[in-house]
Amino acid sequence: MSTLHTINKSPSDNTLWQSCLAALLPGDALLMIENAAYAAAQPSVMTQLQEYDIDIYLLSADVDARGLSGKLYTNANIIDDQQFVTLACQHTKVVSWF
Amino acid sequence: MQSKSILLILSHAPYGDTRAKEALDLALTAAAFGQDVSLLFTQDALYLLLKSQQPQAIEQKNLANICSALPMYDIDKIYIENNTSQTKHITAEQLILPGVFVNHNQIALMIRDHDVVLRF
Amino acid sequence: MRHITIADKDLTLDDEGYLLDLTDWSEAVAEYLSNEEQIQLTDAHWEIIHVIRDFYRQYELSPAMRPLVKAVGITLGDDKGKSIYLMKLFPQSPAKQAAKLAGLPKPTNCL
Amino acid sequence: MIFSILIYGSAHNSQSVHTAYRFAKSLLAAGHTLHRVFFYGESVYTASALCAPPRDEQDIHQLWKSLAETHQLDLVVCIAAALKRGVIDQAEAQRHEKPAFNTHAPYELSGLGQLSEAAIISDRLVTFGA
Repeated sequence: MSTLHTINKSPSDNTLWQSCLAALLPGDALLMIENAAYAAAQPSVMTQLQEYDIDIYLLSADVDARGLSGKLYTNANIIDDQQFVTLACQHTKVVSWF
Repeated sequence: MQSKSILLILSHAPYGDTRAKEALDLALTAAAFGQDVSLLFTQDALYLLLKSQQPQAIEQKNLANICSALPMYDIDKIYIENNTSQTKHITAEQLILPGVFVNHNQIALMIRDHDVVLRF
Repeated sequence: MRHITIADKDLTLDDEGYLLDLTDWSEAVAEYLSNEEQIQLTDAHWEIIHVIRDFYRQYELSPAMRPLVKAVGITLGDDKGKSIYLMKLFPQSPAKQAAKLAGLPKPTNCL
Repeated sequence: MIFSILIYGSAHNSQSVHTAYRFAKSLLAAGHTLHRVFFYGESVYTASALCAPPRDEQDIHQLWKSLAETHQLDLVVCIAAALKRGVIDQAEAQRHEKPAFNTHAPYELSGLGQLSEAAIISDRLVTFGA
């Protein structure tokens, strides 16, 4: 019983991020897609995320597109599209924050 | 047809864009198909429930009226994000429908406990 | 689209026979449309037509079957608030036919 | 595993329709089933065959069309959302007496009930939002 959350906006969308973070439960996973990839380049956001007992993922396509691969402040897992599908299978549902 | 529990989380205000209206359409359809639908009003979606809406001049349907039809579609599980109603200074008497006020913890558990969760 | 004249008034129906302009509705229009649907309007039909028009006024929606049954039950009593009762009056599809005769848009929450 | 995809993001003003496309390709490659793709909201513009992006830019209509044709996908476009935005097939154009139509197979206009059904049938319903 765990949820894969996806979020697709940069942390500048504060309301969206607060709602998403409030919904996380231990054992959930958070996949930051599209502009949410920018979160991984912001130390304050990543520090905040460390308080949650969750796994954090990024899509390599989004990271590369945005030129972020050398700028990541975290050991968030960078995965490919195939692994996105695997994650969706491993969790009982996928909830999208957009 | 088997049934799944569906939680629809609304987060957008009426009228400014079509997101709230399209989410309500989805709720009504799923309920008309016999699905077990729960609705959670968060953030600006709380404004959907304000009784005092009068959208005639902007030529839109009154979304409060449509919300008031939810019980007729057997959507009786209506939840309102506690924090939202406090920050917006909206009281239960100003709403077209009664709802159960829930906090962030309860929302996290609701997301866990439903089969399908869609957020608009 | 189809143009018809009822009581010296020109009206337009859409492809499926629903009234295009809701404000054109009158009881004479309902009589005309009921002929097209091969329904002989009785008091029992009129009761339902009034319930569905009230539903639309209140909620701005043409009801799907379940809410229609519920509304009929609330207004006219539990013995009439049953799909089997409505099916007898509007054999094709109660939600669609009653909406049509009442001058309302086709319910969107159908397939 | 049986997947369905709900796309709600704008066809031309968000990345989401393409992210959904990549997800669809990957799940098919992994041997899963894609029961249905449902286009709702602004994503219905994906179904317009009249989109003509510059030849060296992404053509999202064509990408989904090719994938659907290769894998026999069920691409359902919400009929209410589509018609009000002017995305219309031949049958609906006739019904509403419109002068032209702009969508056809593999895109198919149908009701929100198709999304409801997909939610029940599928093990996972994944949304790609605005």
